[in-house]
Amino acid sequence: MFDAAEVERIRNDFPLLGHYQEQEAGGRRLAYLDSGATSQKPLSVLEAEQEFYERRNAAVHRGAHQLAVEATEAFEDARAAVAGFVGAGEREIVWAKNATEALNLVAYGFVNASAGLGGPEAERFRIGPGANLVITEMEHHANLVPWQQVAAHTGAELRVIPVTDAGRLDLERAEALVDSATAVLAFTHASNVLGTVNPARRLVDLARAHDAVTVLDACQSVPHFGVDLPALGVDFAAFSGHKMLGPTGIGVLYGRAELLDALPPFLTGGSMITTVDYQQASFMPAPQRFEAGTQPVAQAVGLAAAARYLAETGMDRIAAWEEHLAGRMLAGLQEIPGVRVIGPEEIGQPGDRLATVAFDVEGVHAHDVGQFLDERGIAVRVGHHCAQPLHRRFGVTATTRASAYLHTTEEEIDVLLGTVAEVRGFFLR
Amino acid sequence: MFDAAEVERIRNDFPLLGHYQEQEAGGRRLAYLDSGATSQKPLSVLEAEQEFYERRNAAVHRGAHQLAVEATEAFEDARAAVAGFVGAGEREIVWAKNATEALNLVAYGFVNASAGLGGPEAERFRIGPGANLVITEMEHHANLVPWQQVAAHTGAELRVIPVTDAGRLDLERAEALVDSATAVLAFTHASNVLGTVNPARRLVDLARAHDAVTVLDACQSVPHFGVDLPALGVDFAAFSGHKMLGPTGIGVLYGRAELLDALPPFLTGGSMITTVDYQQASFMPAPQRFEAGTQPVAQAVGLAAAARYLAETGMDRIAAWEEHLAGRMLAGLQEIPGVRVIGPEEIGQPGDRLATVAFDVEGVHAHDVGQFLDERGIAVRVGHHCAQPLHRRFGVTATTRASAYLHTTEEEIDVLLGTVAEVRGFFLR
Amino acid sequence: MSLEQLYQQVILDHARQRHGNTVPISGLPEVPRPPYFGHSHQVNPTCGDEITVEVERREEDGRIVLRWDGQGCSISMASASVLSELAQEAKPDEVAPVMAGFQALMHSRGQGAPDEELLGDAAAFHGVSRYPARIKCALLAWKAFEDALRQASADYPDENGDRSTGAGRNEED
Amino acid sequence: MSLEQLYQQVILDHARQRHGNTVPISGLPEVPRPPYFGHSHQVNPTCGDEITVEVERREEDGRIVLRWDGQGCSISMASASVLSELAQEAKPDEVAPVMAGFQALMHSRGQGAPDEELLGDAAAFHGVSRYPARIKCALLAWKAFEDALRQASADYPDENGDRSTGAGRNEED
Ligand SMILES: Cc1ncc(COP(=O)(O)O)c(C=O)c1O
Ligand SMILES: Cc1ncc(COP(=O)(O)O)c(C=O)c1O
Ligand code: FES
Ligand code: FES
Repeated sequence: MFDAAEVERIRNDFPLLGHYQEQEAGGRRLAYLDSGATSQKPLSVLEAEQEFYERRNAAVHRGAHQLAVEATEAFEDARAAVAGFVGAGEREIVWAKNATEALNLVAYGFVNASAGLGGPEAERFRIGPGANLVITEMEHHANLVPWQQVAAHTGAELRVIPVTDAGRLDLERAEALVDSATAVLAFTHASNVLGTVNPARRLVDLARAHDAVTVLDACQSVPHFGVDLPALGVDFAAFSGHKMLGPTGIGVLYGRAELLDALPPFLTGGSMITTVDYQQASFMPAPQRFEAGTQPVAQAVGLAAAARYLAETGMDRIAAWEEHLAGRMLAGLQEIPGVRVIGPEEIGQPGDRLATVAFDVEGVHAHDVGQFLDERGIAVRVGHHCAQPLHRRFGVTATTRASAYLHTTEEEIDVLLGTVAEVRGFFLR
Repeated sequence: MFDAAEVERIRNDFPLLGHYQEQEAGGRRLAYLDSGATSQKPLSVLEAEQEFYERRNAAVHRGAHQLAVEATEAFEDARAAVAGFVGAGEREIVWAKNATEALNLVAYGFVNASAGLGGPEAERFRIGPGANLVITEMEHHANLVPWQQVAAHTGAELRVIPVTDAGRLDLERAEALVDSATAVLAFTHASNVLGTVNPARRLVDLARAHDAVTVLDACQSVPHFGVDLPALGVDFAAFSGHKMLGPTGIGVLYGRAELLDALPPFLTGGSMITTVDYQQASFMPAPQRFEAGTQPVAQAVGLAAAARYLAETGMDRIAAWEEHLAGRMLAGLQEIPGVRVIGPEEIGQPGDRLATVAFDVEGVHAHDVGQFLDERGIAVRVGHHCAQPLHRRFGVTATTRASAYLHTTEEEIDVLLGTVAEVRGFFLR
Repeated sequence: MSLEQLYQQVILDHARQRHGNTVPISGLPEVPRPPYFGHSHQVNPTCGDEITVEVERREEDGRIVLRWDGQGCSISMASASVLSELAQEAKPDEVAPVMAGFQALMHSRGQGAPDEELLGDAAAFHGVSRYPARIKCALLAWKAFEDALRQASADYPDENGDRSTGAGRNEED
Repeated sequence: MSLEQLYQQVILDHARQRHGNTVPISGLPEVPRPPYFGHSHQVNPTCGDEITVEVERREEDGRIVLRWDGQGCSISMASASVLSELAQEAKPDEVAPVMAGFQALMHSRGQGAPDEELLGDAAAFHGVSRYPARIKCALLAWKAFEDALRQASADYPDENGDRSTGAGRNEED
């Protein structure tokens, strides 16, 4: 865990936080409690991108010239760095524009395979009306709507594992829902609303027992605690650069090598075919087969710098600090009259709850809460956080969500708590 | 057109060119003649991205807080700037990761519509075995393979407009190939190999006469001369940021508002639905319906800066300068024994030829030519340039391609010519 | 600008005591629909909040009868309530300038001085125009109202009503 | 490093005078295939160049008969020619160390000193290892050869051949 001095040191690495501090009259800080939506970037990430553009920018995997060789090296080194960060092999990492694209890539793999594309090796991705796809009630739209599309294309049934009132997955129901006709079990590693961390290994075991492909939404886990994807045993996983201190415009798909090579291509075009004539094409093995056209090269380099920054800071220490902040936030919010936390109200076991806390303020709409906090320099997210059905399940249309990261201070949490305590007085005046 | 002094001024805006100049012992420059693959970036683009990250970075279209408002403004201002650059309305511009994704977006629109998705308004994108899709022999794989996939999904026939020996489209054959069963006419505005600029208006008229949807690959046109997409009358067009001085990781799809709103969604997830429950979703109008998940926000801001840089320099002046360089390159190459230009050997009318020249050196493989040039500080591209079938049509597997941009000097062209003249002597020694 | 200027007391009051907020009949199959009737359901996609507005043109005099229901932030609810107060029993061509004035105010980026005589309680929303993310909240009900009124007026036999509200085909959904 | 060190005269000579370059029988349906036979077609995806290598194990003594055809840069063509010279009529376990040595040389990033005795003319390729983009060129024929030899050796009745070339199932394509 960090101490206060270390958090201050970390803050100094983030130009935006420093900039805000300077700007604000009276030295008031920006309490950026919206890292769950997108994270701020340390200088080393910005510099890595800049350095790439100023010294090594060229088309990768194509040119014979020296600059192109250096660009290719930077690009593939970035892949190795990000692969290492999640324990994967380099060939198991595919670049995407964001996590959403990464999840769609897998979903469209099923669509394309089911339409007969992809040759014999795509057999295990072919599904039809008898099959089912299982997701959970706490999925982000990015891990929900693509599976609805697969269902619409193939006639497969979409099933939903419910969430308990306490904000955890109902594992008994999960065991009933996953059966021998289950083609996919897609679930989030950590909920961007409830803050719940799901028992990934257990869910993987369940899927494996029925030969279902597992797809992990790792958007909220990889940035916040150490994740070893092969150790979890998932088949596919997706996460985003911008939520883990990296640039916008880049996401990552992890796939077990064996499955990735068998999945039909998604985007098609340059740099992913071996030979092509006017009527047909044959495709390269993974990861290239999924990387059509010019890739987010500078962004890959930036993301690798972000992974390095996180690794050097230490994922375990980051997780411990955030858990500490989560405890403080949960305890404080529950003391405020009229405030209800949506999601686990406390940390059960270490590692089972993020410092991402959504709450409802009785009688005040979340957007009004957010406006009030913003006026005091506290940036939180309000709305359904791209989890509309989950909100419906908890009987609300919107919540206010505060999410911490490694640079969050105890003081910021306290300011949040103090300000939330004033909300009802203001609006119900 | 520029004079030499102006080109020098322009060069100073490009850190990579300056950096190389410093590095090289003896003041030898890098002659970067590979802008057709990817362009170098002026400082203003790098600064725009950096400024965004340091002052305004937040999730767009979502947060209620001040930072999010500023980020959203920066993002939508960027859309307006890029829309203005090609004469389009803001709602007609969709962000993609690259041009390849933009083309796939349209292709998958047809696939999804043909599978019954997208409701009644998607009717005009529904095709089956009777239909045909027409492309040209000079397409980049990005505007070829996606249509093969559409054909594979729908049973439509893929037809190819041939290229003459002189490297121009055979328009008579085009008129025979496009008929009442043509659903799509997809063609490149300018060939990345031959340098040919196609008569877009004429092709659009042909398509319209048969009610076919036109899809323009504008990757090599928008960076090099002024393009007004609505004036051309195309239905869809795609181009890439990285080829027009912008960042990697961003591309653009233009679509006529009416068609864009009718095309079924492609990537699905957050920020593109209006309401969703566990079984179905309804989608926002364009452009949001095609922008699932966190967008390349900083890259959009950077691309807008690139468009501003180009507009301020003046697209007409850039085009005139490049045409001047093209003339010099073509004349010079044709004087070298054993060198054959693949593509139009001269400029026919103003505006019908890019300063992108592919050539074959008799008896020496293109990769060896490229290696030789690289050793002399000349960066060109070698290979099939993602246009394998086109190379086959000209009886070669690979060519050497030199492509100029606004910062290219006459001197660089002359160094290229002088060095190419030495190639055969070295390899056939 | 302070929060008090955004959230004026009159807004908070309207948000709590909502004028015209009642169950819409369009959801009730057993209730017959009046002859000149329109209804519109609008969603604010940023937040998922929604509103339904129903408009009748009274047969005898063409005046507006308005009903609405929805859920949303204080600004959207107060705005619907204020609209209802302003439009209830009004003639369409009396409401038209109010609608235009409110639209203009919302897009004034904090610059416009509200015409209090024209806008009444709606003038209290002037602070909203400084908050781009909240303008949609304030306009949600008005957008639904415009749509519903257009439908209700489509066949109503006075040209005035038609002209002033830009009526089109009666498109019920 | 200078271009002359990369493109040594012996490379350019092999690129022009290609040893073992002849029409492969695998494309000719009328020609019967020898009993211990393998062929492999490899594409260099970066450039689209391709090569076909055919290997026979001679029935009487198990020695290698090699044929190849393809198109590519001088490095790939010269490398195929050199390989052909080295492997022709050799025993598989004589070729194995050469293959390993050439692989190692190519991945030495310009650091390795080539074992000229082992590699013969193939030592001339040491400069290639400095050019990551060209390593695939130099290895293209060798990769095809390895694959074809594995096939040819699959059923050949000596364990040596099998062991030294890592033979697997005879997978013709
Ligand atoms: C004509 C043409 N079309 C499409 C593309 C693909 O662009 P991108 O790689 O940016 O997707 C390119 C560039 O490689 C091109 O030159
Ligand atoms: C759990 C979860 N999944 C998926 C996403 C989508 O990520 P992106 O917007 O980067 O594609 C997010 C972030 O919005 C998320 O929190
Ligand atoms: S926040 Fe939803 S309408 Fe205001
Ligand atoms: S460049 Fe194609 S094999 Fe060498």
